[in-house]
Amino acid sequence: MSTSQPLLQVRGLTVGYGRRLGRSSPVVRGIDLDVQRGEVLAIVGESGSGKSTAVRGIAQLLPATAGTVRFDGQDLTSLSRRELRAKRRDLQMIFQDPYSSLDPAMRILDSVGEPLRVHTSMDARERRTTVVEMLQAVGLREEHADRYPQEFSGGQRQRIAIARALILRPQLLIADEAVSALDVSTQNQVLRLLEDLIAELGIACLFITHDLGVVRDIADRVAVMYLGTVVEVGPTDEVFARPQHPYTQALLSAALIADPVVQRQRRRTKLEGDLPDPTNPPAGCLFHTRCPLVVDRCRTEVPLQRRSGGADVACHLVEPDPDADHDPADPETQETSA
Amino acid sequence: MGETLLSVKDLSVEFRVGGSWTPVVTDVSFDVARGQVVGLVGESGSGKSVSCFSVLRLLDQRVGRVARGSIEFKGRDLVTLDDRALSDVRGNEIGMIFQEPMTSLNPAFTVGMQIAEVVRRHRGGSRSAARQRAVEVLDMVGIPRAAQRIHQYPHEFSGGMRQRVMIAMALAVEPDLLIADEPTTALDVTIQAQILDLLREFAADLGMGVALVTHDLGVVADICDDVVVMYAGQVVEHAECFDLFARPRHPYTAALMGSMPQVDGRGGETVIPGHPPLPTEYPAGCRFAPRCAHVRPACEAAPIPLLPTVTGSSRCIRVDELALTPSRPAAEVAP
Amino acid sequence: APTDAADDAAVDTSAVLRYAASAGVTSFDPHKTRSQSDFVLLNLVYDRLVHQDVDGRAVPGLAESWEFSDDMTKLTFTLREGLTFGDGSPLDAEAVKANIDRAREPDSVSSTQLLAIAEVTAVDERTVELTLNEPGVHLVLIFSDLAGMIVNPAAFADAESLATQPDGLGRFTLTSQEPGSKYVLAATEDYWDEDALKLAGMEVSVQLDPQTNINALGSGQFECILVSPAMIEPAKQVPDAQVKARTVLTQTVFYPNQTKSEFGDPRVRRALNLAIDREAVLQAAQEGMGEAAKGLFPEDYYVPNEPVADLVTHDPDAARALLADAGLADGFEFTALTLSIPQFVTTAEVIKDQLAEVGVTMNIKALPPADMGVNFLRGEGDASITGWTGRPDPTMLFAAYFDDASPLNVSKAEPAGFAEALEAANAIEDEAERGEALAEVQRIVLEDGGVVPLTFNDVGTACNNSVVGYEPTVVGISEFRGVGITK
Amino acid sequence: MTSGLTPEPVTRAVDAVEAAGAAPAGPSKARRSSRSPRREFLRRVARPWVNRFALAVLLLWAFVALLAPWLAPVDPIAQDLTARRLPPLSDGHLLGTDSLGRDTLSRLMYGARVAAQAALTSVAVGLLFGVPPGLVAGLLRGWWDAVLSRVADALLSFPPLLLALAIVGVMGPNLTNAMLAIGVVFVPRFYRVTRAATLAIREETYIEASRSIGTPTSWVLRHHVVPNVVSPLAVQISLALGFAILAESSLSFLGLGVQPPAASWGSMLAEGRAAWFYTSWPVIVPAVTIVTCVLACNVLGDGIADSVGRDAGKGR
Amino acid sequence: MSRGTATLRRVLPMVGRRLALVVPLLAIVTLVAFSLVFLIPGDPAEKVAGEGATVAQVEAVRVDLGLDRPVWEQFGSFLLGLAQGDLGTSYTFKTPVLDMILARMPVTVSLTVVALAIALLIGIPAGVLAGRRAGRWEDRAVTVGSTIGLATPNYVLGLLLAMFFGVQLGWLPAAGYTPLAEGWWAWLSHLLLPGLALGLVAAAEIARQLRASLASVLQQDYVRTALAKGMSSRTIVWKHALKNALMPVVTVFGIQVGYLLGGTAVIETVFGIQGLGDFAVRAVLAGDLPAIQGMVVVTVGVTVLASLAVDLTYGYLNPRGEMQ
Ligand SMILES: Nc1ncnc2c1ncn2[C@@H]1O[C@H](COP(=O)(O)OP(=O)(O)OP(=O)(O)O)[C@@H](O)[C@H]1O
Ligand SMILES: Nc1ncnc2c1ncn2[C@@H]1O[C@H](COP(=O)(O)OP(=O)(O)OP(=O)(O)O)[C@@H](O)[C@H]1O
Ligand SMILES: [Mg+2]
Ligand SMILES: [Mg+2]
Ligand code: NI
Repeated sequence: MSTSQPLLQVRGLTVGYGRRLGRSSPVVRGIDLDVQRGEVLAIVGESGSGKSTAVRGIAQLLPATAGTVRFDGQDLTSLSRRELRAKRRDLQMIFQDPYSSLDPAMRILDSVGEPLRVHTSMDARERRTTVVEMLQAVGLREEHADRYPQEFSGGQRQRIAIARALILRPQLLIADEAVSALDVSTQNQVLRLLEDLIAELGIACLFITHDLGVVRDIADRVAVMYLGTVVEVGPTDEVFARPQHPYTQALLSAALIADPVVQRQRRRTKLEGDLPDPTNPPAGCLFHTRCPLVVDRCRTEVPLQRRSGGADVACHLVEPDPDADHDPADPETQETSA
Repeated sequence: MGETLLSVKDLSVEFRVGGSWTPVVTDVSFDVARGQVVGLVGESGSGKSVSCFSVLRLLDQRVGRVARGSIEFKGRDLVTLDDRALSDVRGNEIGMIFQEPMTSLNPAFTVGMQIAEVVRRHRGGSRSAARQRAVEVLDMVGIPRAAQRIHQYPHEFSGGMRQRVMIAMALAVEPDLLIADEPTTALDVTIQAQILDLLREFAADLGMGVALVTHDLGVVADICDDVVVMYAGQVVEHAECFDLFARPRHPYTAALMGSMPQVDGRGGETVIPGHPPLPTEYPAGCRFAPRCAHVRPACEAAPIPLLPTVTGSSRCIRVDELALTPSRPAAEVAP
Repeated sequence: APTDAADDAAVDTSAVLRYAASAGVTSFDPHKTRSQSDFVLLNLVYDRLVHQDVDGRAVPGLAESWEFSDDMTKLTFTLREGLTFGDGSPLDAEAVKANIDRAREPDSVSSTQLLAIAEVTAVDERTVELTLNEPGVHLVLIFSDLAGMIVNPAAFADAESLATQPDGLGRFTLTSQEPGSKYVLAATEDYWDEDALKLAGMEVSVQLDPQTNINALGSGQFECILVSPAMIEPAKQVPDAQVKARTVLTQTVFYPNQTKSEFGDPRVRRALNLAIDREAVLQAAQEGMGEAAKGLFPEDYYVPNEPVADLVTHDPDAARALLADAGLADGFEFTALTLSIPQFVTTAEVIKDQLAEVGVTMNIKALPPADMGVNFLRGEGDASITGWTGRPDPTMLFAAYFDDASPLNVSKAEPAGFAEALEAANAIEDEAERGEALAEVQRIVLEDGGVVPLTFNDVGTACNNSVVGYEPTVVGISEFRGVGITK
Repeated sequence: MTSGLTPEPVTRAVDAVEAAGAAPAGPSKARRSSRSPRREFLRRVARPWVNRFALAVLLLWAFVALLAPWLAPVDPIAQDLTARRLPPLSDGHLLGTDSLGRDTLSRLMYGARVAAQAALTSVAVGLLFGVPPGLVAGLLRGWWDAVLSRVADALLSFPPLLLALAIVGVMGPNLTNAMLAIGVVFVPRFYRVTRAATLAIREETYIEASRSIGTPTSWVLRHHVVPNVVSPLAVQISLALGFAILAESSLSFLGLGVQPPAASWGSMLAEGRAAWFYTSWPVIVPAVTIVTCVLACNVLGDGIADSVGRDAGKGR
Repeated sequence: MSRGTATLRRVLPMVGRRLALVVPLLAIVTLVAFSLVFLIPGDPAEKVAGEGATVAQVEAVRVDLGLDRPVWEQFGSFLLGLAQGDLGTSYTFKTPVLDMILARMPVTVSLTVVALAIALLIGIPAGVLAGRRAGRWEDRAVTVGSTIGLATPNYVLGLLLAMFFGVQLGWLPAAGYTPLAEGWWAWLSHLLLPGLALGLVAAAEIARQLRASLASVLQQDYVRTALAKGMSSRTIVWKHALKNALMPVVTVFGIQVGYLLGGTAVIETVFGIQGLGDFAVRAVLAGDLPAIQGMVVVTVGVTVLASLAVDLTYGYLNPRGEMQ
């Protein structure tokens, strides 16, 4: 296996929510993503842009209507239920809501130990030892194992969730808004903990957030989602310094900097209106209804991703780099290059 | 700045916790003048909302009460005003918008009715005139096709739109003062930008005073003239906006700035250990002392008074000796 | 004729009497109905050939008179003159013949009572002659019952509508009904017996709950209500109302199925007759209203109970001896069905207690009236504790429960000598003499232990004080003849 | 990458956290020991005195029902026709006697057995036929849900007492049929509560979290759904017990329940009613008993609902 | 677009969806009603033929009732009859069941209406009072009252009311029914006591629900908004809060209709009112199968109609248009 082979390779993933009468309306449309081993990839986007849905599709918690999810060389969409269950030990998740992501009826010991019970044959004592070690790793103490989630603050719960996700030493951690619900000071505590742990264990991480500050803080690369599609993906510093897609530009310009001197001099790209209904999206470039730079072509033609200045951008107005030799949207190219 | 509209002095609020009255907010003071935007910042639970609600006496009287202090609005003390007169002030001279746009509108009535209602309550006039006004203000806050949308119900609006409806409702009778309790927290950044622009406009154009509650220093940096930083039910620092960011004079303010990651790469390096105390366990001395990197034994001995600074005040006994600096940009960011 | 006949001047002939009865009508076709209790309403809309006075003696009805031939082979009725049905057709011998013949058809409820009749002949307009194949004194009173109700023969064509629309010659005509719960009746114009009809109409409501009736009488919803023994005392306490009740032929009995449990042995059956303290039953279940049975007839009835005095008495020792004799010294166990009506349930409970004294275990199963009889006859349960409604003639009672051909005879067994004794009694016209003969039938039955008589009921009506002329009848069914309401 | 099961020390992270001074000792409100949510829940239920009182009343009656043969002062069907309709506190009869001179207290105690039996059996029937389909419908949704919910709706549109009446009317009056009939009334109600709770829990993140680590559906059902459905069901069960007692007494009052001479509170009432004009005690005693008992069930149900949260106890 | 048409546009599809649900529901109900046949122990024909009927008579009855035909055929004609509004003929009274039910319908409808009116007139003010003053003595009084009300069997209540007001005081008739045609007071006076006996329990339930929902609605953010707008507390409670608080109550109200209909069985017996409940008890006591089936079908029909009405009200109250 070559080292350039990404740990997670998502191609053309389309996911939707089933409606009562069998009609499934896609909410995530044909997205491509790569996560290399040891890398943190952040996904940002407005509420409703399909971040969580994409993640659910990747983790096979929702069936994909199209596309492939290659994880560690295997296409998860083609696995049987049993194979998939076994595969899950290498792919763990943390969720946004620290209050509902732990079963209130279970002790911390059992919640954190649940992956061990499902995936290993440890006996109760071994499990306890493992859980306690893991709890200590996230800064909790042994006696916390016998308590119930209700007795912990949001930040502590999120630590517990991290312990649970990392206890099996997965290869990939998916964190869906793992710090969004936390208070400023707690958020930073958890962020630092997470950063240290994944660095320590060499875990790759798919980090979903809507907070651009957090992205810059933790991510190696960033993917910007709009209305179920990835409009721009590239190295974080590159994208933040030179955003190419008009939506990325608008998003970044709307982010506030806690320094009035800087902030009050920033230009703001104004976006009109709200996100369109994701189940009934506009034709052509999905962003054209709000894009300040819209041209006629945008209204009819769907832009393909092109490589430009180190990032992949889906916009007609972006000129591709002349030396870009592959189209990341085409799995063939990816495969042959490996 | 214009005349002072609202003057909160030494406000203390108590809540009934397990049978006894516990002080939750102590000695909070701040002023809002015409055309001025005053920011109240602090982490969750620091008493920002409670302070705001006290102004209009919106606390549930069975569990919360103003224990001390005065709240003067245009010369009248709202704490002692009788109910009838107070309800004439509410919504009329002081408008209010809340943190949760999703739940702050009544789901059972149309948006138009909810706006028209406040117009008729305070301005009188016919039903159709009130409806006309509703269309006007909705238009003003940038809701397209306002004439049709007044017939719709809140659930047919997105979060950002609802917050705009709330603002429209508050502005329908052109109040002198607007109290906005975290109006953008639940919204996306692009929508947040729109709402902040709206507030800025109204403050400037109508000469309205705004008390803006937030936990986001970015919002403060963007729009506020004066800033009140709250921690554990107290004002820990009060300063003019630029001055605050240039030179924070309370360790908490500085730590807050350092712990918030910014898009330009600064922030995020400071970890404030532990978490804020609950009202029942406020320390006797400096309430931030247990988490403070600059703590001295004297900090924990006795309550710390607000000490005057150049543009405001700080509740730190080391205010003069500490040289706190905010972090500087660490990376390039698109302008 | 009513004893305290209403003073005509004081009676309001435009008044309507509202009466609370306990059962509705299952069919207005007297020949095809299957329920004895239908008689209450049917007698208001149908007159019978023979009527009864309050003491149960036959008095002229649609027949002015009747007589037996000396050899008891013929019974001749002479009809009242000038009566016409609603459609104008006259009451004549042909009509009566048609009725009696229809009542004799196998699917008629009365057919088994009329087996003594060989043939019916219409002699002339007013004379009907019955040819008998056995002595038939009992027939006279049988014709004062359902069998004697005369329907307009024109209605026979459509039996289905007859079931819901009566067409007779009674005091009242049905103007509207809610089947099963309310019947509104209007007085017939120019009714032949002026003394018997002093009302403009009646409204008969069927009430499920006797308690409610007393409340309703108290708050003025009814002029009269039916009262059963347990309600008599409470009804007396209703202000402005009076209770008129008497001990009637209606009785509570314990009726064993001889084909089940240990009841095939006459000693066992006789033992049960001796094991029961009827006075206690009377007190507990009927608040003492009625009589403890000393035989199958109440004390002042013309059939004497003396001959069975030693058979129907409380003697637990003798009962135990009889049981021991039958090899049941350790007792036995059986199940009795009873009606899910408080009086019967209580009766059963008391009996259960008393039988336990002689070592017999009785289980109780209470069923609604509609189920109980049917289930018992189908073979469920080993005995029934039930009510036997009063019948105008004793023969009807004997034939119904002890004749081996009767469908009501659950064991299909007949005591030896029963048929002969009954035939002998039916040949005697004189009441006192016939009473002696019937007493012999009774002795045969009770000697065999075919039934355990328990109590007779006090039954009657509680009426508010404006009601005059009401007298309870010995048969136990209120006919409201001559009843009026004062102005 | 290491794939061993033995955890490596993750020291740096620990150091980081410790350095940051985090890891507060549990929640700020210091608690001595940790209680399971179930225990915590019971404690919350048992806190208000009314709930404790209600619980005591029910336990008392349960105790009486269980031990009636030993507790009852006399045989409940033993008659004494010389001591009919005695008022309470009469010689040897604490609560007086009925029309047959039977001891009211003893009958009340044996009546408690009938009430308990009726309540428990009918609730068991309701649970047996209501809960599993509710879990299935809530968890699987789709077709199962559509079909089962329609059937439940249909059952639900039968007026409850009438349904019981019809079943008893057709199958014949006895306690077993009455209990079955009342149980049938509960089926759609339990179904609905279970389904609603399951649907709600299904949306909880912890279910998704559990699925994300690869737990099979049966595991999720057993370890996550069932334990969390219990509390909203407890509310319903408590209310159902009260309703069952009421319904059984109504059916017995109409003569469609227990067979004489056995005592049920409803039949005692019916008997007492027949004697109303002589004395009111035979009505008052069972009436008060029924009311307090049902009251206790309802109060407890409310108490549980309050402890579960605002939305749990709906759908009565 | 005016508000009226908007409401209509919202509610109409709901009616459609609701009606679409009613069809399978009624199908199941009829099936259940018909299956009651199979529950009968023994032979219905025997029962109808009556005590002492001969075998031939029983057979005649069997043919007469069509009980000799195969089950599916019986079900077919049951359905066919149902479609034509024919509920069969009562075994005991030889009268079309539908006629009997229709004759009694006005009685029970009157009783139910009076009971519901009483339930609302007592329940809503009590619930509002308690909800508004949650935690105070008014609330406690209402809560205690309604909890006791809910635990009291309605027949006991009926008994006491009849004895006290009917017989002891003689203020109101203790039994019977007078049609509305004979004067509204005569009509109402007969229904007040049974209506109270039935309605008080429903009132207790409504008060409880309303209390709970109003108390929680009054905690909602939008109530705070209204307060901040300067609305008077009367407007807030009776307009803003009540419309929201009534939603769960409306559902309860729908369920209460079913309970009331069931309750009439006992109450009509106790008050000697000859309505549907009384009819049901009679039918049950007599084992009159067609009557029982008819009763079941009709009452379920009424309940379904009631819940349809409830849904419409719900649709009006709740603009989201979700159904419960
Ligand atoms: N269970 C669901 N059923 C149907 N539609 C859903 C469901 N969950 C989400 N959606 C829809 O899918 C779209 C994308 O939702 P998703 O939760 O993936 O967005 P997100 O980017 O994660 O937003 P957020 O930042 O609010 O979490 C939204 O329009 C949402 O309404
Ligand atoms: N109804 C109440 N009863 C008891 N304590 C209360 C109540 N409402 C608020 N508090 C307490 O008052 C303190 C201040 O709360 P407040 O809502 O003002 O915080 P905040 O600064 O607005 O926080 P957030 O950012 O979460 O809105 C908190 O500790 C909270 O626990
Ligand atoms: Mg999300
Ligand atoms: Mg707040
Ligand atoms: Ni390779």
